[in-house]
Amino acid sequence: MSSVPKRSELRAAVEDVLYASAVHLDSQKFESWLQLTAPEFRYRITSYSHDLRKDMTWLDHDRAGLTALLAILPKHHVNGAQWLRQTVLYTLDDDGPDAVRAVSSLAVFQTVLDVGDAHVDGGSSRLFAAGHYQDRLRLEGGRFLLSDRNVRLDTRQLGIGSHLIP
Amino acid sequence: MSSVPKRSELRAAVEDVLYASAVHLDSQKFESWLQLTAPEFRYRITSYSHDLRKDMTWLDHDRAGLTALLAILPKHHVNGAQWLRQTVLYTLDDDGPDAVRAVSSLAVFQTVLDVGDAHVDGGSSRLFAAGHYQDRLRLEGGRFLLSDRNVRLDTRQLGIGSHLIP
Amino acid sequence: MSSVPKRSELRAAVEDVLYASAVHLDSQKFESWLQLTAPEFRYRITSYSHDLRKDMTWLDHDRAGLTALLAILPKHHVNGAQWLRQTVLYTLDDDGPDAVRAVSSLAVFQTVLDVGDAHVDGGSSRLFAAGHYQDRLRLEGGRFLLSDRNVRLDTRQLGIGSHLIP
Amino acid sequence: MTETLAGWRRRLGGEHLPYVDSRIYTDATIFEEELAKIWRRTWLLVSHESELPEPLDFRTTTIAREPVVIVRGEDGKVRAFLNVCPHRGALLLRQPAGNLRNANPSGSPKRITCMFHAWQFDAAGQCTSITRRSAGYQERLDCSQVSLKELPCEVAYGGFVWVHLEASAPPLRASMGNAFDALLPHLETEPLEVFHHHKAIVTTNYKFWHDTNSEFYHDYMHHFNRVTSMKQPGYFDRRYAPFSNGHVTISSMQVKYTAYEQDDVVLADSRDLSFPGLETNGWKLLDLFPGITLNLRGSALRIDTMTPLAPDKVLIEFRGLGLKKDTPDARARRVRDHNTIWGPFGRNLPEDLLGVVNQGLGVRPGSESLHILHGRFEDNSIHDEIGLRCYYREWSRRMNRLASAPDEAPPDAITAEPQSSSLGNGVH
Amino acid sequence: MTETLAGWRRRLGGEHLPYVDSRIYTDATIFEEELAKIWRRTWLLVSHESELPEPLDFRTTTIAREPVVIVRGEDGKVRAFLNVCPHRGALLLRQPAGNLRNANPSGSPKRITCMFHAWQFDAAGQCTSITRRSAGYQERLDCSQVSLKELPCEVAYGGFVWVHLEASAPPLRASMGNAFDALLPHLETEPLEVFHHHKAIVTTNYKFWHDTNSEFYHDYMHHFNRVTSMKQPGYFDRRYAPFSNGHVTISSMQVKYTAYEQDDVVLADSRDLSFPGLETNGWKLLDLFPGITLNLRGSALRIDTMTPLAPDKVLIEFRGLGLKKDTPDARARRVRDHNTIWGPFGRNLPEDLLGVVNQGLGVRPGSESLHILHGRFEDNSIHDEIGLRCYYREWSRRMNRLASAPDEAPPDAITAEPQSSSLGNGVH
Amino acid sequence: MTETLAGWRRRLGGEHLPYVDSRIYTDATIFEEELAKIWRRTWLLVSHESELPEPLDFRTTTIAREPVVIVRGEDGKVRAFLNVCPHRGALLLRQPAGNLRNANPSGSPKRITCMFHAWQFDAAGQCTSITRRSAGYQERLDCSQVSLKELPCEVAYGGFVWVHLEASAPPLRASMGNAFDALLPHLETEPLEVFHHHKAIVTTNYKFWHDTNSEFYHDYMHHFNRVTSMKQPGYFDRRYAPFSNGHVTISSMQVKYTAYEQDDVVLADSRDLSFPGLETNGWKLLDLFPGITLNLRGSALRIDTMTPLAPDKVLIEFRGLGLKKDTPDARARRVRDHNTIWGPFGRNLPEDLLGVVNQGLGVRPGSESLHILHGRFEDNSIHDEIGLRCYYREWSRRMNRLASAPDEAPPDAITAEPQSSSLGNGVH
Ligand code: FES
Ligand code: FES
Ligand code: FES
Ligand SMILES: [Fe+3]
Ligand SMILES: [Fe+3]
Ligand SMILES: [Fe+3]
Repeated sequence: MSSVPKRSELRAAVEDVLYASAVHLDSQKFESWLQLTAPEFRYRITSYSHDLRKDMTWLDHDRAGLTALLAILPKHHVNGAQWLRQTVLYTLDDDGPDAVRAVSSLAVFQTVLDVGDAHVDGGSSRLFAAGHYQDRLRLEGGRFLLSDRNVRLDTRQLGIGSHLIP
Repeated sequence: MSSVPKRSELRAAVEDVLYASAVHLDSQKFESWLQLTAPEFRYRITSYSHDLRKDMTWLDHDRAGLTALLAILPKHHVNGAQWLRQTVLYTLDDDGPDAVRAVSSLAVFQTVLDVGDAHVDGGSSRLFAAGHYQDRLRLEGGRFLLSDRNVRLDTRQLGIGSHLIP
Repeated sequence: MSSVPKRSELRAAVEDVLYASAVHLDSQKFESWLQLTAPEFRYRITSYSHDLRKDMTWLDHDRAGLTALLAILPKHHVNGAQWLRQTVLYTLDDDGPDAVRAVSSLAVFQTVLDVGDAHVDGGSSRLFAAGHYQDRLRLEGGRFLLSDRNVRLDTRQLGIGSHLIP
Repeated sequence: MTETLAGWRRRLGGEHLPYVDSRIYTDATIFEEELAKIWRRTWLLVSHESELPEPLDFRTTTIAREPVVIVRGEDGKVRAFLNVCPHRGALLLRQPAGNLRNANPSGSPKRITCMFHAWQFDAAGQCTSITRRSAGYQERLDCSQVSLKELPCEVAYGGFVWVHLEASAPPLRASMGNAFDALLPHLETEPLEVFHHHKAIVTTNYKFWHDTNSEFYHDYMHHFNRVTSMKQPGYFDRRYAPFSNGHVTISSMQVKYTAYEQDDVVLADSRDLSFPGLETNGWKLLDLFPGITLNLRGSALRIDTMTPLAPDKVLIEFRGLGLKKDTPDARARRVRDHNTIWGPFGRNLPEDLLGVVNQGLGVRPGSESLHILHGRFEDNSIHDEIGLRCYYREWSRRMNRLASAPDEAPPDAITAEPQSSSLGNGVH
Repeated sequence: MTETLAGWRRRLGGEHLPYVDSRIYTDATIFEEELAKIWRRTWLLVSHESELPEPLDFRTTTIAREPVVIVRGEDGKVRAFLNVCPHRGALLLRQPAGNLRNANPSGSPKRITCMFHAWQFDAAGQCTSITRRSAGYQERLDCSQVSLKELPCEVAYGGFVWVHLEASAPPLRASMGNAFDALLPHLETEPLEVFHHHKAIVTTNYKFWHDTNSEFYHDYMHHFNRVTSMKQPGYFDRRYAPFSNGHVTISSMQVKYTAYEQDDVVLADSRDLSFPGLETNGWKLLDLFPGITLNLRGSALRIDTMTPLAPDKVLIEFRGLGLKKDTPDARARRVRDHNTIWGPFGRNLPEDLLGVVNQGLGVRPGSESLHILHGRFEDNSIHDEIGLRCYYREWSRRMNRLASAPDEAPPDAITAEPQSSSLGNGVH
Repeated sequence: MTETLAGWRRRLGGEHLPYVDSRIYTDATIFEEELAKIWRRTWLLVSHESELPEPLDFRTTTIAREPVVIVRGEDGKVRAFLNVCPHRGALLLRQPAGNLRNANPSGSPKRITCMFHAWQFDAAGQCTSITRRSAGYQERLDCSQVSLKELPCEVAYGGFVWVHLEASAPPLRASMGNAFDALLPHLETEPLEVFHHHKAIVTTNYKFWHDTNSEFYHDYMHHFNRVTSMKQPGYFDRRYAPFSNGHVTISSMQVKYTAYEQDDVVLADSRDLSFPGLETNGWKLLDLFPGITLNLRGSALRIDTMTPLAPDKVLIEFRGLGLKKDTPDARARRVRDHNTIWGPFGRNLPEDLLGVVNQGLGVRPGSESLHILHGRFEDNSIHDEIGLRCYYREWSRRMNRLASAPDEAPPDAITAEPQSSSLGNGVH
């Protein structure tokens, strides 16, 4: 990583992308979120199953697939909830001359909306999942773009699951 | 934002205020907290009601009103709890030559004290609320002061509510 | 703190240590974690007991004691859980010419593994504890080392407790 | 100290010191009976017409474990239905509120579509489509047989939406009697609008909340009320007027702000904003059996409604209302006034809720009976506990259990249908 | 609207319109009886041999509140034991899966060691060590008396591990009858391997989930299925074949991908990857009483199993299987195909689960009886509710309660042991 | 494997192999009966005088669902009261500990003020103020009638605070008999001080915890104890001495540290710090019925107390004590010694708790009866289960249910009031 010499500048540049990513996803601005990603972007949700003692892949898409997935969201039945992705940039390592690997802690909170019994439970918040973002970011035109993201979940008990991605 | 040129310095300067704010509120040092705010400071707690499909304002004060509110706290009955405001500076945008807009993720945890059945439940921790700080900060005398804060809660199910502000 | 002049560089340098510490502990790489600590490192877990109205010390070790404690972990029965220490560097103050005091918010989440009824509950996540890291870091050979850590817990209701340290 | 614990718990109260037995707040059997005998057989305020301003707007709720949806039809009429699909029992609408114009993913616009197998119903509850009907049901079932269950529903008393679970419901007006007489002029001159809603799941019995809403004796708990309101001239002139059916009301008192001003300028209420026909800073209150409170104070009308969840758990909903025609400035002031006292971060509400949580902790399911005193006689003033006695007289009648001895039936004087529109002092 | 609520809830259904009483989904007494009469007395699929590939591998589970562990012995045989220590009742193995080679902190390799007082058992359930036995028990107790409780266990039908809680279990094959006839060729030609597992605690009655797995009428809920599958030629040619003992199966249909292609290229399935003997894009399904589903569709086999936790709470486990010999590329495509529809972030599964959560909300413990219609007769096609009727016939027989009137015993036609291997149309 | 599951669960145990029926740990009816017959009728250790050093200090707790507050009066005397307001039942003091000098927001200094309507009580339980008494109650109620309910309370056996819920309590000393004989010299020579307190809500039956505290056989679970303590000379010379009333004690053993030193230098205990009269590294233990343990080991005294919450849920509180006169250095070493083994992050405690959580999972509410063996006879050594047999003999007497067959009454030998101060070997 030669082009962004100072550690603090590097952190700030990556944080800008990482946290913008959380903001766009929380507000379901998928277009804006996709603009933070590079053409080669690959998005996965993975977890280690302690039941099978094997790695599980729960979602795996390239940018086109992800775009299609996000476009199809309105066709699905979902129980609405406001998500809050709270993430902190933990480690940052060079990955070639113009890329970095970034690992960030992740806690996803949900504030339930039409949870079914919305009259009673709507508006209450709960921890939905814990884990990490394992990201690769690449410099292009002076700014970082997400080139790869593995949402590595500790949590495997996700209730009914979700069409929305963490 | 011309006067603080480097992104990393800007982040660091705003983080210093944002996190000091959380620390002062967690320790209920309201005097110190108010010193982080500018004279024109306005503080709001807002949320969108999915019941009414309208925006709700749950608290709205200028600095004088807030000062009075905080001063009156000891006169109120409260169930004591240690709050932990965990917040991460998410986005930072210029707002004129000497001000910035900062949005930060917010999870508020409570460790209950005199919860009533303190003998049993006192000392246990729980998620109280999730949302964001939407702040405006202004440079004055070389440091940032909070000029506006909207505590934008996702959580609408807050149990008995609270005299303390998030 | 004369040797690291810029605020942003200072934050970045301390964040690197703080977040690496969380990562190593989360992945139970105790050797790597210990390498972030100085020879004089002292580690404590403390909490204020509202029952006794006294400060409690729940663990107190020097580096040798801590090393021994971590070495003995595999001999213990534990209920496996993946921990996620989510921490944010909150305040940073000079402590002499080559040291700083850092206070960081701390939420510890656990994703339970062999919780006993793993068949049912394994893989679900919960808030385990809330509090702060109160750290002292010292510059040595151009990088910061942890010289003192007080894990200051708000949470006093910890269920069965843990052999693992927060 | 020689007394047994059980003895101490029951030593107070008697003919001259009215009380209730704490088991009415904790016993699981009594709770189930309350749902069956009271909540399933009472007109309940569940919404306000301003929450459904447009045709096809809807709101969902639950009454005594029955899911309910309120819909404004294309004809503008507000109807209530059981929110349950006649096919295999799925909940129909899951959002707290919405509009049927927006079809759900497998439905049609203007329809309530069950997400499960896509049976559709119109806003009047008529079934409009059974998917693959003739192939699957031949002549054995058609749309005419599977309308939604419509429930008695009225919009009344200032635009509030009232629902009753049983078709045999008495007329709403008969249930209310004269209870609304004092409030009505202020509610029906101008259309109202809900501007605030929040809710709380609270670990206490629901009746403890209504008790609190039925006396101002607990003003001792609120700093402002204790040091200002209670010292105002006229505070103790306010009187409860008890009605038959367990309702009580307080007529207007003018809130005096001079006292507040001395204390705290910035938190005081707007002075010159009120409700139609209400004197500036006027205050009127109406408690309706079994758990609804209308509280009109100066610029804001607050409504409390409850959904009992368990003997020690209740959902309480809080609404704030102003006038539909409010200017933005006037509305902002109403919102502010409301929140200053009654918002989730307001001056009084957290304390009121803390009070009843503490009652729930002092009186727990599984603990022995305690006599809860309702014995203040103070000429029906707002520190009298007449409101509580009035409530439990009706409770005893509806439950056929004496509130002070729930294993016994009440005497004839109580079980008789109430005749008069108001009750005298000293009801117990 | 003149009908009572209770009346409305029970007005539908009759001799020509089969239904069940909703109390079978909500009543706590019935739930306990189901555990005793059904779940404790049935062969249940609890794992697959590929989850225990090595000697000394183990998997833990619970059946009707009994902790169970499955172990592959050093002899390669898979056995099941009660996972409870004969000394003072502690749970023995706590991990969901593992291998006994790794001793627990106070145990020995190859042994199940109780963490509490370190009694040890080998992989065949024999006690190998009672700590300080002779000092503490003299001649009163020795290892031969304290073997683990072994449970009937078979590996069958494609390598699945089946367990029964009672020694008096009938032969597994007798319980299954001909139910596996159609699926078996595809399951037993090549060894299978589980590649996916996830689970969900869902607040609904477990039978609602099996109901959903027993009809495709709810394809109206799934966008893709509604706009593509249901329009394919041959979709309605698929037929349920009901068996005795409550099982039902669907024979193959070829999934047509042309429709998908028009709709969405990137989310479509792999075209040329299938199971041995299954036509490309073939689809077969088997629902086993009281709550197991095998769903073989193109490249992936999905297995659903359930653990009822309460009348309104169930743990559902989802597995995906491919062939053991899969190349990395083939496996990746199976995983992808599986997740696209059935993963926790997949196309259909969250909706299916949402459907039954909604049933659990429409039909709650404590609510009054509702008639749940199971009355679609469509020549046993996949929109017929024959699968549900078949299930509740067996349920009535096992419970000695009529599903449509659970306080009554079923007629003789139902209580008689089933004789034939399949049941005709119109079962109810 | 031909045995039924229920048969296997009950096959062990008999006249020569004592056992209890697992339903005594899981049955809801038995649990309620235990609260009524045992916990409401027993002297319980709830605090230590050093937790209330100043006049007007208080501590709150709960006993069998009754809220209790302990207050040190202005006269220095420690008293206990029901923590419930005689007006409408609100909980009075909500903090775990505090001092009455600091008035609550609507109260007066030195008073317990109910937050709800501000009735006030002094530290001796006398009512000092009923707000607006004469206006609201006239001559019908005055302060003399509404004192707090005082409960029997004694400070004894080293400064511990003991409370009994019933006025008819026998003398504390009679309940203890000679149980404290061995420990007392070390507890009463110097004033003690609590330096550690933490608590755990654990999902298991409370008696499982007391069982664990009543035998050292589970030392096999603890790495250090297994590889060091159990190999020390003299370890098996330690003997339980059972008393009437279900108490048992172990007299001193000197802890040998040479073994520890070989194993781990840095985690070893302080060698030269002890309690008055206790030999260096001495160890004595006292288990009191129904759930209190005093554990004096070298430099620290540990106290376990319990609050049963449900058949499968208990709050356990852990205290550590040293001498009031400790130098800072000595205190630091006691704290360290205590935490090394017994802190929430200590060497043994998480394992002990895990053990009983595992018992709670092996033996669940709703599961069938399992015979839990209490049959180790080892000359009353610390691996004998005499402590458990002694406990359940008293339990059977108090409950009038045989622990091994809880539907039967115990024989006369057990129901007779215990006469002797100690019981021989082999009690069952
Ligand atoms: S349950 Fe509503 S359409 Fe089937
Ligand atoms: S409970 Fe298993 S060895 Fe004691
Ligand atoms: S409940 Fe205590 S003063 Fe009213
Ligand atoms: Fe109030
Ligand atoms: Fe489906
Ligand atoms: Fe132990």
